Amino acid sequence: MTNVLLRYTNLVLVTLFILSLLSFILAYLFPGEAVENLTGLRLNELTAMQNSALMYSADDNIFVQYWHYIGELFAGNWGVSFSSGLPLYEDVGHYLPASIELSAYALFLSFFIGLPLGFIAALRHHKLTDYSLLSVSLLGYSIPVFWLALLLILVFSLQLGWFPLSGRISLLFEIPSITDFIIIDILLSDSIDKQAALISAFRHLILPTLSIAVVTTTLILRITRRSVIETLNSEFILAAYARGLTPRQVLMRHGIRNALIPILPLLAMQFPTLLTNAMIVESIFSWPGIGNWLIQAIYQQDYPAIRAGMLAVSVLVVIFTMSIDLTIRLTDPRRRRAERATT
Amino acid sequence: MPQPSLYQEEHHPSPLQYTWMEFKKNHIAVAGFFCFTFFLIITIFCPLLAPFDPNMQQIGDLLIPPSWYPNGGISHLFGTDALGRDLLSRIIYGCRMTFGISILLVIVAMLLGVGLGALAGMSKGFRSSFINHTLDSIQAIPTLLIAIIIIAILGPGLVNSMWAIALSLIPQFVHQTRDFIRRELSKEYIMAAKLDGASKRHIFIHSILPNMGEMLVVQATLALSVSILDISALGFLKLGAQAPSSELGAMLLEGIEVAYIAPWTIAVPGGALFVMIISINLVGDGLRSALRNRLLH
Amino acid sequence: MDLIEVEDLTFQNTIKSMWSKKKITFDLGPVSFNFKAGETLAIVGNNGSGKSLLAKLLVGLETPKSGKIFMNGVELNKSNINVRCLDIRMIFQNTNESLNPGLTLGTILEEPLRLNTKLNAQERISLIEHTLRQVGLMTEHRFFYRHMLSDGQRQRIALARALILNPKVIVADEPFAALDPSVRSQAVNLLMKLQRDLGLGFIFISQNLGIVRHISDKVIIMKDGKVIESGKTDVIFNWPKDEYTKKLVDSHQALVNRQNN
Amino acid sequence: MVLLDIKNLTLEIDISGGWVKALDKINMVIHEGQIHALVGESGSGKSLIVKAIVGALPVRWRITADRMTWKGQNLLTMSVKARRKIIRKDISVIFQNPINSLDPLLTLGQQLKEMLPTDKLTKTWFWQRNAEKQGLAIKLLHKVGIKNHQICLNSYPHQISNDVVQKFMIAMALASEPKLIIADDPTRGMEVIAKTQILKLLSRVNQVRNMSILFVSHDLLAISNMASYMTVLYCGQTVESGELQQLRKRAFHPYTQALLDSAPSFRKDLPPKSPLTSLDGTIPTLYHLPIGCRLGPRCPRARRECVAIPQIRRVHTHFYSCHFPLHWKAK
Amino acid sequence: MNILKKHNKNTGFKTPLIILVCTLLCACDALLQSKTDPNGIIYCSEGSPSNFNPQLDTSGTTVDASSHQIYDRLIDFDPVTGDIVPALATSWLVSDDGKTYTFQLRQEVSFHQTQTFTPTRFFNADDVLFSINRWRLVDHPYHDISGGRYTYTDSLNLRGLISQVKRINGYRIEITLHNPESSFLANLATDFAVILSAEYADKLISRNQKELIDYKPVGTGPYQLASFRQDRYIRYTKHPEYWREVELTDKLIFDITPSSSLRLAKLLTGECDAIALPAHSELEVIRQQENLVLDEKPGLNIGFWAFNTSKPPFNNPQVRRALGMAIDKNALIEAIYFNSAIPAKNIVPPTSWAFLADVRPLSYNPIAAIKLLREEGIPEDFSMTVWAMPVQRAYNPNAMKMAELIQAYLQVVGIQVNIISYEWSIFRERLTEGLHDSVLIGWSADNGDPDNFYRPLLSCAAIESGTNRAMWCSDEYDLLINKALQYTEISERTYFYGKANELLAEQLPLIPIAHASRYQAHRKELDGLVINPYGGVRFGGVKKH
Repeated sequence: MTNVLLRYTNLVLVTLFILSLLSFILAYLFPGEAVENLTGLRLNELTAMQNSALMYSADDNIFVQYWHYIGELFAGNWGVSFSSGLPLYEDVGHYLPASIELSAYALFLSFFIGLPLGFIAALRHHKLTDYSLLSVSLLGYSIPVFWLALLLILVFSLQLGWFPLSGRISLLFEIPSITDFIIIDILLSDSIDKQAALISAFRHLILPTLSIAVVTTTLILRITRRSVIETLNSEFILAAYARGLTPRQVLMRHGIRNALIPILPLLAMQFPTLLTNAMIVESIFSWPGIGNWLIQAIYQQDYPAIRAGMLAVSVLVVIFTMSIDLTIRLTDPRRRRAERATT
Repeated sequence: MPQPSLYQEEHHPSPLQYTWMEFKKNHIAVAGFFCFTFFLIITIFCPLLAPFDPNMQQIGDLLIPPSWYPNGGISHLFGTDALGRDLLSRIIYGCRMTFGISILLVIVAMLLGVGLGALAGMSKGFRSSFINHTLDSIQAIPTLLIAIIIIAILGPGLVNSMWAIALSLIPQFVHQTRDFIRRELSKEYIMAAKLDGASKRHIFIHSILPNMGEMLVVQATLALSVSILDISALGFLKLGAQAPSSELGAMLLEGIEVAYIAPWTIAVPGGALFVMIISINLVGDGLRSALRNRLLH
Repeated sequence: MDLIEVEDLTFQNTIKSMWSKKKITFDLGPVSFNFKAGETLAIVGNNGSGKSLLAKLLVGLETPKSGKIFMNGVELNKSNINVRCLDIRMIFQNTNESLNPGLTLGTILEEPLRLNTKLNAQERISLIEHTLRQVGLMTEHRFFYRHMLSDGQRQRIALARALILNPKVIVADEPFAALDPSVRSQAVNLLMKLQRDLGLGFIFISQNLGIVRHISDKVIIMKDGKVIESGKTDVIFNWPKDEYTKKLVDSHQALVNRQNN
Repeated sequence: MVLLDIKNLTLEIDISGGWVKALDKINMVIHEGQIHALVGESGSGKSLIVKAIVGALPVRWRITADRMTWKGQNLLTMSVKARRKIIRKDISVIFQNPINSLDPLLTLGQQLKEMLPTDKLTKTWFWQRNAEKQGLAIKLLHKVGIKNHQICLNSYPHQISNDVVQKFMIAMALASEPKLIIADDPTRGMEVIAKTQILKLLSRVNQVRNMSILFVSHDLLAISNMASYMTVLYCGQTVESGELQQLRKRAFHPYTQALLDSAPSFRKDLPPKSPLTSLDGTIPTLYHLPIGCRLGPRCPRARRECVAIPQIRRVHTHFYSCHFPLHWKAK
Repeated sequence: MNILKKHNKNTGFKTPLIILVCTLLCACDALLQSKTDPNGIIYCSEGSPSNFNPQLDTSGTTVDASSHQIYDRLIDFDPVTGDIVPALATSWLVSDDGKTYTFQLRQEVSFHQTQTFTPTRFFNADDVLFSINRWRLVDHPYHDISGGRYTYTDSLNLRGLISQVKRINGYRIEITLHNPESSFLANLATDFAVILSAEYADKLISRNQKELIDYKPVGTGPYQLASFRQDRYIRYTKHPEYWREVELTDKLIFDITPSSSLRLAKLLTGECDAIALPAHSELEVIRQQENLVLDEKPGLNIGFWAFNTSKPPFNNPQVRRALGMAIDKNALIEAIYFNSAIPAKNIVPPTSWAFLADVRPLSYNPIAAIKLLREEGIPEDFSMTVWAMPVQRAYNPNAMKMAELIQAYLQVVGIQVNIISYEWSIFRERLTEGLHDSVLIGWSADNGDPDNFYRPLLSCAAIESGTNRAMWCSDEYDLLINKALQYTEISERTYFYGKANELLAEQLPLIPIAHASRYQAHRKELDGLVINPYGGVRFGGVKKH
């Protein structure tokens, strides 16, 4: 147990090291001066504020520079953005939660819809329900997410006028940002019209969440279906029937747990895809998340922002994937004693 | 010795033929396959098929609706866009752009991925774990982010976005190849080949590679749909193919501007993209289940 | 002269765990035995007793820690790996897995020829066809794939693959375990016939004491990597010395006797 | 008393290309306290019979039978629920692959307790019940000869060696104190010593508790060790059935004889290294079943008449279906 | 398996599913019905301002976000008639020689009170002095803050024009010019001549935070800045003590939405009350909507294609002429402006009195263009860049598309065109550096005086200040337009501008393409929003029902 934890910590550390190295090297790969890309300050500003040049010890060799860079990263000093001049650490801290919020809701929605539907499809294998669910899911994951988002806007915003099409909440509400998760912030704030604000926030959430969730839901549905079918065809399930257990007992005691365990690692693998979709959807719905922010940064050639954003997002993904992996490792007795962590 | 086999006259298909036979039973998948072939033909012969030059602007024919609209004309089957370019021709060339480049990318990624995967799978110790760790780190970065980084370094453009997508496709091939090789290496037929005195290279080329074909095809269809989605998404976000190009995602973006007065400018490219990906997914699904059925028997 | 002579062969397998400094070791041997051409040696023991490992040591899949293997008086080591390839061949327990599913049987059989001989394509084909007939298959089987054959036929192909290089010794790891009784007899007969015809030395590992008793000249009983008892089949089955051997023979005898009374 | 009575059980399954009779008119009767052996090679359909009895076959397969009764109740016509109840209470199955037939995510203890019938528990509160269950589980393990019960109960299936799991499976089968234990090739791939232990255990269960056992295997050595009555199957057809002693002494069917001959231990007179008698050819697959007597192409005595399905013939308790039986003068 | 299949109807997930669907439906119902947004106006603007001081930036985005919201000027244009009317100055006097201007200032005008600054006094002459001297005096403590470039005033060389700004008393101020200039008053009324708070500036000096003056602005305008997030929004709150008696809403929000179709979408869904720059292609859609209002006014603007005349071969007027003949202006207008613009002959629109009708416009003639190009030695495979601005402007709603069309036209005459576009601020930065061959850009007038076109666009001084995109410097031209300024009589000025027009038609440093109408779309509920004649949106007095 401690062994596994230790190994995972180590693995995370190695991966994080590689990522931090990558983000450091990026500063050199991006056009322009590396020091500018690392600090976000222009050269002329740097001379005005000598300490920045010292900060990254530009004259020392590259290892010393990297060491200082890491130190600054941990100190929360990620440099400033070229375009807005704001500290990146705060910017990322502001935009990342919005993305996490959106992806998390989409993920939850997908789970709530995808898992039961996957089970239903599997239980009615080779029946009409199964086929129709399967074809719908095929449509679902074949649709380009940006096109889907456009169609949703076209139908639900423009034609029917049900939902707004941009932002997190009507801008007329001023919600002080404490956690930067809008729903939590609304609940924390002492704004007079909490209810109206909440409703506004939910209305803004629906379309983007839906656009992301469609792909994820279909993926979950298909993965669940496959896994359940395979589990139900496995010997021990047949054995359980042969022992005279009722279908409900078999499903509840043996089926679900065994079917779910192979699903989780597959889902962890889909997480980067989910984030990619979230980033695209964000830029369509003007959702103030990290994806939108990064894409804007590209347009504005804001290299420090890209560097910081990349680091933040990939670290998030690594930690998320690893924790899922670890959870599986700890819940699945078969894998507890397995040798390696990644492979 | 008497005759051991009693069913000589029967036709015994090779594994590949067997998979194909299983595949043919699935009619929807076959339909998808025809669709796929159709797109392939369009991709190869598009200069012959397109009625107009995709970038020819006919100022007199701005925003002509598709032929099924009451005021549409037959000369432009899918209508024209805001610059008077024939949408049908643009779609045809767009298929070449999006579909053709995706195929190219998948092939490149597959070659590199299989090479690296073979290296990782056939070797042990540090080299293998180094490749693993690096790839795991790359895989943790969402495709779009990789694309953003590469585009930030090289600047926006179709070619640069192709690099990004190829790079993001490679890890899955490496993983699959490596896992496959690992799985196969523990099988006894590899041991038998070793006993024949075969070298590692020989084992990989003569023993493992012949069995990998189907896995690669299935993986390639997956990668293909991912690659199409990515290319068009990058085009749509103005990070990939740029405006005058007829890449489907970029066309969609151009269409948004006139979406209110000319909805077909987003419906047609989006639809083409949708059908393309569906057909690929159908083929991929069909292949996978055919393979599963074959292995079951 | 002995065809194979093994002297104090030992092997140690250590799995080092990177994190917990624990070491899991498995020691094999020392093992010594010898047998002549045309003789059959059976290795008996429970799972994890190191039977398969011994087989792998003999064919050169693993390198021993110490000890020597002589074949016709010549020591086998890394330098003459080719000799070993040609002269000691192995048949695996799971014939289904030991054949490459993606290749035709002809290609599978051609592989050892291409790697170890200088025959041209025509000669290779004729040798393959000859060997196929030798194991009781037909020349057309050259174009077949693994999945088209039955278990018994696969066993024959595995045998053909071993025979094609004209070896002196065949090492077989549980060759009959996966076969059904009616087919198993065929395989046993075939092996005995080939041994008679070609003068092969035959080492086989088995759990089935009935067959061991029937076809082997010598027996080695193994437990936890150690040789417990070895000697002539007759002697061991009738007058077992070691406690474990006794138990083994008694168990078998109990099955046989009960149905005879 | 007759527990299980099967008459003309036929099972058709659809494989690509049409319906195939995987089981063709199988007959079998199991009496109380009897050990009935079901012998057949792979593809003979013995596992299918087991599954047909416990009702674990895919629904789209077609099962027909003139009679398939448990203590007089028709298994085929009764409701699924009632059938399940019978299985839960009276029939236990031991599968050939013990590790795969256990849930890999639950400890052996949890799975064993699940099988304990609730009506046997006397306590009301769940903690009392838990303790009681634990006690019962330990008792069961002791019965099958597992001494370190604590380790066993707390382990997951993959952590335990094969023969211990098989013993555990027997313990699970005994948990509901059934009338019939179906042992589907329980000794497959086992070493001699472990095999003898399992066989002894089963025999003891039969003797002490008067439980009937349907012993399914192709290992004639094991079967002849304990069974009293034997049914031989070949490719889904009943070939011969009767008292074991009778069959061994005087098998009528060439296939039965070949099976008996294939085990060298059966014949004391056999000199070492002498060729064994064997049937030529291989077992046909479901796709290529011959017409008529399915042994036909391999049978040394086959003649033209063998393309017709042979009728079942009877000599006392000895049934066989062959046109040209052994030890039987030609007509 | 079979047991399961027969019975899963009882075991299924139906009940929880139904409950789930029901809750979802209920939630949806609640979400769809209520629309109780707090009171405020949302305006969808097209981009982020680079700062909140229009002195520094001529970009319409900055002007929209600051000039009329945060600040006031000494004098204003009447939004309807375009006449000069009093604002912070209640009256003014011009001396007979036209060199001295005296302004009487308004009393009891208060500045914004922000979180960091509380004004202690009303607006007075010190503030005017500070505001003008900031750009006028190079050694002013605030001159170099935020880059120190005062685009508009520099391009008109106002610094050179003013000899003295004198405070006569607290509420009277006197400005003396070196020589009379007829457009001076109009220039003081433009969006760029805003009045900042001198007290706030002093405070910032004492806190050593001088740069905040342009980012956390304090003015006298109807709204004060509450918060700003780059590329997302600008929040304003009502200035409670605004001196004008107009209606104000509590909150004014600029929702920054660069995409024009998204702006329209938001207008349709009611997420915006008004939008900036409706796309010309979508005007028809807006007109058809019953709850939307589309205001239209002929625009005082010019969209043009400027050549970088500092680079060969574009320094050759014949080459420029040939390129001009290679494109079909009318087709461009149809494709880009959707016929909501008129083709341009001069750089001033026909509504201006400086318009010269009998200039012969370049006609579309690719054959002549090819001939001319060959004569001037332009090779067959010549390639050039056309820079297209990434943003939408009234004078050019889609420069990218126009560039693509031009690309196609020039292909015909054998010229390869590379289209180049950067993010807007980078784009302008690089334009000022003169990296382009040619650029598609334009100009909107800030006041009614034609000088507002002639000088900023093409005078030599404007190269330095970065509004002369053609990098064109002609002494003859400068002389003409300076002459025109010295007269106050329109007829005399017309003469000089006419000469300038002729010169331009001959030299063609830029090819005028179109004068577009200006549009503003808003929802019916919004009342009081009018199109300013000279750019800049104004929310003082706008009310939502």
